[in-house]
Order: sequence, then structure tokens, then C-alpha cells
Amino acid sequence: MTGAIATPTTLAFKRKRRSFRFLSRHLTIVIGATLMTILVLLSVCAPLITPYDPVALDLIHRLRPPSASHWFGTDNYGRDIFSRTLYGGRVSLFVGISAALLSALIGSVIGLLAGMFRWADAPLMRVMDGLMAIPAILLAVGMMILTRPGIPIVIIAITIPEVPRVARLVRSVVLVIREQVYVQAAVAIGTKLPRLLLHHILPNALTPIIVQVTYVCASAVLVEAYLGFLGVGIPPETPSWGNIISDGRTYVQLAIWIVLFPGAFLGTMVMAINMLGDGVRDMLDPRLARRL
Amino acid sequence: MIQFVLRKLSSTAIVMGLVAVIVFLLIHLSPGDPAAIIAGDQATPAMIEQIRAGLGLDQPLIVQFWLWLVRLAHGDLGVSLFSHVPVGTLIMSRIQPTVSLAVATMLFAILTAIPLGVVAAWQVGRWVDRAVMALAIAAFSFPIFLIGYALVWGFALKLRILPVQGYTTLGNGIVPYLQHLVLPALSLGLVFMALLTRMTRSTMIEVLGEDYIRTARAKGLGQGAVLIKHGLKNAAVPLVTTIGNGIALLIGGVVVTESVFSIPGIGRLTIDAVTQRDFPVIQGIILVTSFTYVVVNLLVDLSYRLFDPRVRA
Amino acid sequence: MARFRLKSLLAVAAVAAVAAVALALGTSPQVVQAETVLKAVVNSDLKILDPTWSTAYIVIRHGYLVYDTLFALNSKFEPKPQMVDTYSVSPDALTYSFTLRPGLKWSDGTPVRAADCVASLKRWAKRNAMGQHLVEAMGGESGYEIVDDNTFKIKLKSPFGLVVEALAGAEAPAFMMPERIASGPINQQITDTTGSGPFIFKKDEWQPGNKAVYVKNPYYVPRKEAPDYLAGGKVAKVDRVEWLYMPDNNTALAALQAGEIDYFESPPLDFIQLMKQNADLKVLTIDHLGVQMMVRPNSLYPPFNNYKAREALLYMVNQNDMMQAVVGDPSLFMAYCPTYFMCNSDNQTDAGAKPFAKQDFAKAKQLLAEAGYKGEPIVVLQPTDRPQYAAATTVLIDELRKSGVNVDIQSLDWATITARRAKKDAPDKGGWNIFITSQGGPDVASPMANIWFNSACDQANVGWACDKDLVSLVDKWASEPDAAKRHAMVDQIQERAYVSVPYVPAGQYVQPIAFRANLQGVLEAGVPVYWNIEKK
Amino acid sequence: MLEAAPLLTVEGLAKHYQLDGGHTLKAVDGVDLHIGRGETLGLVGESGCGKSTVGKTILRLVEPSRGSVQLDGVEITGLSYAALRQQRRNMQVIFQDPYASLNPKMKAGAIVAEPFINYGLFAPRERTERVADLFARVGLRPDQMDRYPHEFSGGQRQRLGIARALALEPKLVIGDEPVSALDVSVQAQVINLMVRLQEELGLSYLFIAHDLAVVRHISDRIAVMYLGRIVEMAGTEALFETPSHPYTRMLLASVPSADARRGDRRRTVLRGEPPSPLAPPPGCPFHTRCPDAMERCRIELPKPRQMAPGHMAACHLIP
Repeated sequence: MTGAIATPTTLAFKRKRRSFRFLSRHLTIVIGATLMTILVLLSVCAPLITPYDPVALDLIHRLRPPSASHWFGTDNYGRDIFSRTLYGGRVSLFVGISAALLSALIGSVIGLLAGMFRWADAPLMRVMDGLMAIPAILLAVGMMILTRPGIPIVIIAITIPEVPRVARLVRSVVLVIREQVYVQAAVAIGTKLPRLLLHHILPNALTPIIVQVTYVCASAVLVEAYLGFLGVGIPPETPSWGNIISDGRTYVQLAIWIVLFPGAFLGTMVMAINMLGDGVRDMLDPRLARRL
Repeated sequence: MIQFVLRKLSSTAIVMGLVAVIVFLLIHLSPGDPAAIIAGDQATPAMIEQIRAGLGLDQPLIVQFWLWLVRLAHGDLGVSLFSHVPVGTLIMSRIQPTVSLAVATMLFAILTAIPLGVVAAWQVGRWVDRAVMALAIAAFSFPIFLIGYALVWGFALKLRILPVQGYTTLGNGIVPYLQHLVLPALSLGLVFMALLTRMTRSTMIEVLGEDYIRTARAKGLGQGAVLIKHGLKNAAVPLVTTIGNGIALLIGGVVVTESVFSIPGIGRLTIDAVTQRDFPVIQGIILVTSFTYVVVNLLVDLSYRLFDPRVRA
Repeated sequence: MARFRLKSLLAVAAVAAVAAVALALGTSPQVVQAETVLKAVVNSDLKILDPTWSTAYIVIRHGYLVYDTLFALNSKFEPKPQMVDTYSVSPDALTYSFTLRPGLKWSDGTPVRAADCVASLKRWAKRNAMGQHLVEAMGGESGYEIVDDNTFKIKLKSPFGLVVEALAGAEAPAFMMPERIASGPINQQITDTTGSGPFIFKKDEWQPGNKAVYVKNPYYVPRKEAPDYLAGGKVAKVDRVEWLYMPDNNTALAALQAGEIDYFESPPLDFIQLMKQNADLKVLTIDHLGVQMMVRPNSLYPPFNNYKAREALLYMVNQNDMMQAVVGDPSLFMAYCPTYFMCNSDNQTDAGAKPFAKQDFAKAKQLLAEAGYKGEPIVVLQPTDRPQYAAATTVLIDELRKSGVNVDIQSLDWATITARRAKKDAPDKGGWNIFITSQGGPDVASPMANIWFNSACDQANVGWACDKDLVSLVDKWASEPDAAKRHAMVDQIQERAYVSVPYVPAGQYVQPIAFRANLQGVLEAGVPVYWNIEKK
Repeated sequence: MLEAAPLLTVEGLAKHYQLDGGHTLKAVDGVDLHIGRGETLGLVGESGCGKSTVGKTILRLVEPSRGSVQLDGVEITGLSYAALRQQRRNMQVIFQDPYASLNPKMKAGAIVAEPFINYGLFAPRERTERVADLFARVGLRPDQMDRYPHEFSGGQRQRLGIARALALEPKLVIGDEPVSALDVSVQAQVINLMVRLQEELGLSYLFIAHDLAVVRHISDRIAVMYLGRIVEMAGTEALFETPSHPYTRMLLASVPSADARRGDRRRTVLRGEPPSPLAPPPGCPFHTRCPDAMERCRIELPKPRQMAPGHMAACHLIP
């Protein structure tokens, strides 16, 4: 990428290829971001767009297929699936983003401590191993029966199993970064620990953390659905994609639209977040970018 | 090597101890009451109280924990509060379906992901690569149960070539055994296929950029031979890591898959036990699955040394 | 090393390819089995083998397979002798004498003795409401008298009109088991499943959480009469019954459609129409009485400690709406059934049901205000893992809100609800105000057997309904030996009940079963029973 | 020079690493040296001989296992971290790799200003002026302060590194192969810059390198390291004129000098690979490669001997 000597033809060729690569690399982000923006806007503006109250019962019009009055049909209580799907998106997204940020925050702190301080490394990582050894869904199920179900508990239940993953990643990145010469150089010029962590270690660990956060967000949206499926998710009166699908799973053969639409929204959203994560990784991680 | 294994095992013991305590507290602090469930929907409080005393659930938590530990030290996981079947027996009777499903899933994932990943790496940036990557992203963006329902609808209800649900033991013949595994392994395996494909691809791209591969190519080795011989060998370490880390994900996925396909495995046993607060069973399962996770990751650690002697823990 | 690994990888790939081909070719039907197997999906998992321990329906159904009863109800709900050959009642109606059918054997081949039956009755009575009344009337267990191996007597100290009805109880029947098993401590579950029923439980093939297996009992001696409801000859016509537990209804449904199972005990009610249209399947209502859904308030705490607040519930609850949500298919529920004692039963009456006739939120609001309700949060227990209760609760919440109630929804799994509803704590301190449950018809149809109707205050079931007058009315009813007089007393009981409102009947519906069209002889016996079924 | 107390005195410095399986890696094994004020000591040796570790242990970027380091009369080895941080102002380091030694997420100006921030020196505005001064001093334009390191060339980056090292006005600067990663044409510029700065600021240098030719230009004295020990130390002229240790002679012979330019000489003379520091040979560690090795060399470790004032060597051949 440095201005090496090149003949005009190869230069032109390279430039052409680079711009093509640039575009195609951005394509992932562009598609991801577009899909995500649409879904987020739909969810955020749900009260403005949706024609029905997402929890209002209409028992006369149960299990109606999609029509002009109910675009996505109705469920077994006659509730409007379109309204529920959009409102559900708010809950699912809120859960996903909260879990991602929370696990990134806690995981980063733990990973940073474990990576920087030998005395903290073994105990912290053993606890992380312990948490990782319990399958995430089981842990979440355990959490859910422990207290009264609610959105905060779901977020915590999803966050806890993700924390070790973030912590491990951050630790491994920190282990590499702290051996970097520029960190030694910072020590040599008398940099104190807080500044060292904040200005030298953290900024250089940020790219993998950001990418990881998007993946955690995607997986959190999915796990919410799994918890709903297993009957230990967000309380049924609050629509979330997981809940709507879970409510409708009995009716797959009779009223496929109950699971089809929220399912499609859910899958598309997870896919969009993943694409965004991939795109950000490819763009920010020069090591990979150089190869692509 | 022996030292390494011993050290790993001792830290494993610590992890297991932690897991045991977490599990015990988690379950016992939960508000559900197994006695109430055993008694049935129409039971009176007096009847529930009688049953609770009969099960020893009226004793203080510490006493219950101590008794559990003592029995555990004798290798006794206790008996189910409901069926009175020993937990060990219960788990053993459920292991075969789960292991079959897990192995089938992993085989499917590995056998499809490696070729896909290699091809994508070889064709990096071209349409083949794009198609593979799009497939990979889509495959782990949809919940397992939706994929499962779709597969059942297509292959079992419409085409009628595979069973809807259930599990048969190998004793009933290899063909029915495999037939019952295809759809579950497919729905669970897609996620892993996607993960492994991405991992294989990125590792292969990295490896292909290295000097010795260029040299090998320059020496005129056939392209396929270069890719497979040098590339895969070097890609083995990250792949094995992914598989090791995937075990926890796999166990989680198994719970959902077994529920969708009605496979009598560990996953369904777990959900049943949790929703009914069958404490001894839950404790037993979590210990066993955590143990499996730890052992698999120990094996993964050991296999690093096999694949790549340079790696030191 | 790399080459070796590659080879084994290729070998695995090759095996997989061969397997795939074999799969594609191997879609031929499974090996023809010599014995006939009936595969049934049951509504819950059989985890407990002791029918005196649990009143869960699945345990009772297990009981009907492996045990027999002294009496059994016929389709007119009349108790008919089953294991009993003949019986007589003394003129003062205080001594009942029973003689067993000759030649009855336990599944281990030993003969059935009167002593076994008395031991079984003692065990049953310790856990059964009707049984306890019986023992009370006998003045203690000394009222049993074993005359000889085939004969025993029940001697009452005070009149009790329902002796034979109690022994024939359909929902929690008195199952007969050998004395050595029945006389074990009541606090310990029995583990020996020896009985004298038409099937034998295969304990070695039992997988709790997955399946239970039953085979024909070679020692069973059926009655000569044709089967009629639970009475008559119970002839096992398949060699083997396999009970499968499938938590996912959608999977069970697909399995039935694909012919992987033969019998589905509780298909989702919304699918009944779909199944009726499928020529491969048959849908049958075996229990015409059905199930009653109930709204249960907690009588200990405000506002429902005031009868006016409970009366308000009568103006809120609309059975048709409830049933729309729970059942959907209008052919399976009654739009309006104002009796506490099940429509289509002997005790059906609409006495006192006036407040229940029309939904009136304004009236409900007014009654709540009269009861002193000022908008405090009302704790509603909503199950997350019982779809039918959840559906009804969703409607109830809607109705409460429309009556101006400040609803505090506590979404909990069923395990937690069963524990929580037993707590007498205040609603804001871990207790509760209202929840929804249901109960099978035969028990509800009797004012005495219905444990939710029992208004014995502290002694009553959770919710602690409290109405001494109602209790004494029911007691009088139970001790009346004359059936016609008893019948006339029901109106009085229900009128009182609509004033004190122990609970609100929220609808009555039936749960049909579905099975493959090649099954014949499926009985309409109220509960799913597996005798008389043939697989063609 | 010898009369005045030296700026830096190192005695018996050692760094041992405990490895898996009970092995000990003696990266540095008993090094004595001193550097006077304004003096430059060159430290040379093949890669892996421990010369970089000597530099890092002096700075305590790596904790020494044993030995004493005195800077301007202050014992460095026992200092608490807070006290050590104060001493860091007096000794600075220039790293080998100009690409790795600059934080890629910080702007050039911030990198050079960081020492001021660390010690709370100057008001923010004055800092910028100081940084601009430093930029000018090392031959960079002040308008480059807003650039990121990857926007600089290798030589420019090394100038940044030097500017950062000089910000605190240290007495001693340790150059850890500061030019070996640079193009030959740039090497000379950087060395000249370092010489000029030494003259302007009165710095002392410990100049670590594997290239004798580079060291010769800048050093007053030179120490030669082999397998964690100093085998010969002398004034630059004395070392080049009368090398005493066979290893020094071997190193010198490998330098393609102007008067002895015979193509393949380098290969033939610097024969063999240095032995693994994990399993150093007994006796004189150099005996495995020494053309003049005797029986005694295989058994006994030679002690350093004084040959002339300021010239010592550790070899049994020296009487």
C-alpha cells in the first residue's frame, strides 16, 4: 500500500482492482447497514406505523391469514402479527444491543485485568472457564427460573455466558499488545498504568472488541428466540420475536404466518448484524484487509 | 506432556468444583417446588408437605448440599425425585442419542465446511467465494428450530423420504439409525458448517499468502496438492480450536434440536428436569456436560501439540 | 502425518457418501414386526408410578393400564362391578359386603385376595378426598372386615350415600394392588408395578422423559360384558403399547400425519378440523363431559376476601371469549355453561347463575368499588409453559383491565406457580390474587369430589375459599343416601355458591383424541384407555 | 574520562529465565560495564547473544535476576516502581523497529508529547511548542505532528522515536539497534543525527548493534558479547587495531572493510552457528567455534584479563 514503484499499467490495473475490492468490501457493509436501518426504523417507529395494538385480543379473528386488514395475519388470540412483529423488534433489538454492550464492557474489563496482571489471570480465567463449561442455554435457563422473568433478567441471562467469550478474546489480544514494542516504549517514558491501559492497550484492542460486539449482538437476538422457544424467555405478554415465534410454533401447519414473518425479520436482522460485523472487521483489521 | 496433562487436570478440577457450587445454588435458590409438581394439579397443601418431607426437601440447604457432596464423593449422583431412577442410569440411557446427534452434526459440518472453505479461499473475491460466504452468514442467522421445521415440512411431510422425529438405536439397523439422524444433524449442523467454513476460509487465505506456499506453487506442485497438503495442515489448529469452543454451543443447540425432533437425549432430559426442579438430575447433567466440555477442550489443547509442536501452552 | 489424516478424512467422506446412497435407497418400510405395537403420544411424561402419590392424569392413565378397580363407571356414570362379582348393602345402609370375581390373578400369577383389596383401599383413602370421607363415615380403618379370601365388608358408623361411587371414582380411582405393596409406608412411592390390570408395565424399558412400555398381561381375566365406558370387559388386543412423550406438539402432529405414531392423546385443539379432513386420521371425543376451566381467586386477601369482589368476577368472565382463546374450534366447547357441576352431567343446573349471564364491566367495576378496591395491584399468576392456561389468563387479564383493575402480571413457569400458589403470604410479599386452572369433568360434577369447590377455609385447597354454610350444605348432600333427594339439593348448593363464589367456572370444553384410521375399537371411556383397540 | 565517576555502572548483571522442564536460559550472565558522561559505549555481538537484554535490564523494562545498575550514583535495581518512574527521566531508549515502537493509534505529536504528560511537565500550549522544537531538532517538520505513524517513512519514524527519547532530556540514551532496521542510506543520516544530538546535549549512549562498522562510527569504546557475557572490551581504536579475543577477530574479519574486500571471506571466517543459550557448552562457551581452542578451554571458564589500561578480554590464550 506504500507508494512503491510501479509502471503506469500495473498502477492503473491495481487502482481498478482496488476500487472494485473497495466497493465489494463495502457491499457487505452496505447491504448489512441498509437492512439493519430498515428493520431498526420499522421497530423504532412501530407506534406510528402499526395499525393495531400489539397486545389487543380479537378472538373473533383468530388465526386469519395475511390480508389487507392484517398484512401478516393474526395469531391464536387474533392479535395482529404485523404490529407484534414490529413491536417485537424493539424488544429483541433492545435485548440484543444491551446484552452486547454489557458483555463487551464486563468482558473487556475482565480480559484487560487478566491480560495485564499475572496475579489476576489465573483466578479470573478459571472463573471464566467455569462459566464457559456450563452451556449458555442451560445457564440462561437456570437464571430464568431463579428469578421472576423479565427483560432485565433475560439480558443478564444472555450476557453472562457471553462474558467469558469476550474476556478470553480481550485477554488474548492484550497479551499480544502488551508485548508490543510501543507499549514497552510507553513504559520507558514513564507512562502510568491507567494511561497505559486507556491510551495504548485499549485503542489497539478496540477493533476485535467492536467486531466481537456485533457478533454477540447477533447471537443475543438468537438466544432470546431460543429462550422463548424453551418457554423461559421474556414474559409472554411482552411481544418479542422469540415470543411470537414460540407462541406460533404449535400452529406451523395451520398458520405458518405467525412464525414466518417474525422468523424472517429475526433471521434478516441477525444476518444484517453479522454482515455489518464482517464488514467492519474487513475494513478495520488491516492484516485481513491487506490480504483481501 | 504428562506434567501438562496433570496441570490441566488440576485446573479442571477447580473449574468443576466451581461449576458444582454454582449449579447447586442456582437450582436450589429457584422458587419452584418439586413436591408440588409430583403431587399434581389437584393436590392439597397438606399432601405436598407430606411429599416434601418424604423427599428430604424440608432440610436446610447446607445439609442438603453436604449430603449431595458426600454421595458424590462415593460416585453416587443420587436418584430422580420423580421417577426414583438413579441419575447415573438416567443420564447413561440418554447419552447415546445425544452423542450420535453430536457426532453426526460435527461430521456433516466438517465434511462440508472444509471443502467449501478451501474453495472459497482459493476463489477469494470471486462469485464462488461470495456465494459460499453468503450461505455461511445466512446459515447461522436463522434459529435452529425454524430450520428444523422447514426441513421436516420438506423432507418428512411433503417428500416423505425421512422420518419426522425420534431416534432408533444402532441395534435396529444402520439404515433406520442414520435416517433418523439426517434431519436433526442437518438443522444443527448448518450453524457449525457456517462457523467452520468461515474459519477454514480465513485461515486458508492467510496460509496461502505465506512464502512456503508460494514456493511450493512455484516448484510446480499441482494447485490442489498445494492447497491440501500445506494449507490444511496449517489450518488444522484454528479449526480444532473452533471445534473445541463449539462444544458449548453444540450442547446448547442439542437442547433445542432434541426438542424439535423428539430425540430422547441429554438435552430433553435437561429441560424436563429444569422445568420440574428435579434437583439431583439437573445437578448430575450439568456436572456431566461441564465435564465433557472440559475434557474435550483438554483434548483440543493436546491436539495442538500434535498438529503444531511449536505451540506451547 | 498430514497425509495419513487426509486419508482417514477421505475415508470418512466415502463412508458418508455410501451411507447417503443407502439412505436414499433404504426408504422401504421398516421390518415387519411379529407383534402388534400401538404407539401413542401421551399428554405428559410418566415420571411417577404410584397413583396414590400423584393425581396427575398421566399417572392415573398408567394406573388404568396396569391396575383394575373394584367398581367402574359405565357411560351413564353408574358404578358397575369390575373386580367385584357381587355386592350387597344391609337394610340400614351401614354395611356393604363385596365378593370378588373368582380366578383373578396379579400379573405375577398369584391370586387376588380380599386382604389385598382392603390394603389397597387403606392406601388410597389416605390420599383421596372421597376416601377420607369414607373412612370418616366408618369411624376409622377398623370398619373394614375381611371375611375370607374373596369377601370383605365395609361397616359404616354414620350414613354415607356414596360408598360405591367413591370406589368407582374415575379421576382418582381406588386401584387394587397386592397387600405387600399397598401396605408400604404412604410417604414412599411404590416401585413395584404388579397389578391386576390388562397390561404389564415393562420397567426395564421405561425411559422417564421419553417412553413407557406396556405388554399384554397373560393372567388378566376380563369380564364377559362388552366394554362400556370404564366398565365391562377390558380385553388387550395389541401385544404392546408404547407411550411416547413429545413436548413439541407440532412434532407430535407431524409424526401422526406421517404414520410414525398411531394415537395422539391430546392433539392441539385448533387442528381438529384439519385432522378431520385427513382421510388417514380419525378424531374422536372420548370424554363427552370434558374439562372445566376455572378462575381461582385468593379468598385470604383484598379485594377477593370480600365476596362482592368475587362476584365482580362473575360479571367479567365471558366463557365464550375464554374458550375462543383456549380452544378456538366452536364444536369443541360450550359457549355458555352456567353450572358449577358440568353441563351434560347429572348435577347440571343453572340455579343462581343470574350474575353470570351477561358480561357487564360497569357492574364489575361497581362491585369492586363496593368491596373497597382502590386500584391496588392485583397479582395474576400467568404460566409460561402451559399454553391453555396461558391463553385463558391472557383473556382474563384483558377482562380485569377492562374492569379497571390494576393488573400485576407474574409470568412464571408452572413449577414456580404450583409452589407459589400454595403460599398464604400477602400478594405483594410473594403470594398471589388470582390464577387459572382446570379440572376433568367427573370430579367437578360432584360437589364433594371437587376440591376447588370445597370452601373449608384453612382446610380448603389453595385460594382457601371460606363458606361454612356451603360446607354444611355439601355435607348434608353427601350423607343423603337417596339419589333423588340428593339431586334436589344441588340447586340449593349452587345458589349458595354463586353468592360466595369459591371460583368462577370459565368454560367447558372437550379434548378429543386423534388416531390413525387403521385403529379400531377405540373406546369412549372418558380417559384414554388402551384395551379393546385393534391395529389393522 | 576515567577519573570522574562514571554515569552508568553495571556490575554482575544477569537475567535468567526459568523455562518448562527445569531448564534455565541464561540470556545475560554476569555483565560488568560502565559508561562515562558524554561517552558512547558500543555493545556488539551476534543476534541472540543477550545484548538487547542487557539494555532492557538496565532500563528495567526487563527485571534483572541479579546484579547492580547505578545511574548517576542511584541504584536502579532495588527501586520501587514510583521511584523507578522518576529515574526513567534520566535514561531513555531508542528501539530497533521504528514500525513497532510507535503506537499506531496515536498521532506523531501526541507520541512525542506523551513524556511531558506523564510527568506533568509544561502547560498544554507550551507542550506543543516543545514538541515542535523536538520535531525541528530531529529534522521533522512541525506540521507533521498531526499525522499517524503509518504516514511516515522508516527513517522519519526513527526520528520520531529519537524525539520522544529526548523529550525528557535524559542523561543516558540506550540505542537498541536503532538503525539496523533502516535502509543503509538512512542509517548514516540517523547516526549523524545521534552524534550531533550527543554533542549538543551532552548525552551518553549505550549503542547496541550487531554491525561493527556502524558501531565504529559512533563509539568511544566497544564491548563484545558472546552468549550472555562480555568477552572483550576496549577503546574503539584499540579494539580494531589489536583485537585480542578470537571471537572479536572473527567478527572483525567478517566486516567487509575497504582494505580487505575479498568476496566470500565472511562466510569462511564466521564459521558455525552460536550454540544454544539453553545448553551452553562447558568451559569457555566459544570453544566450539574457536580456531585456537585448547583442552583447557573445554573445562575452565576464562576470567577477564586486563591487557592494557581500558582493554580487557576473557580468553585462556591471553597470558
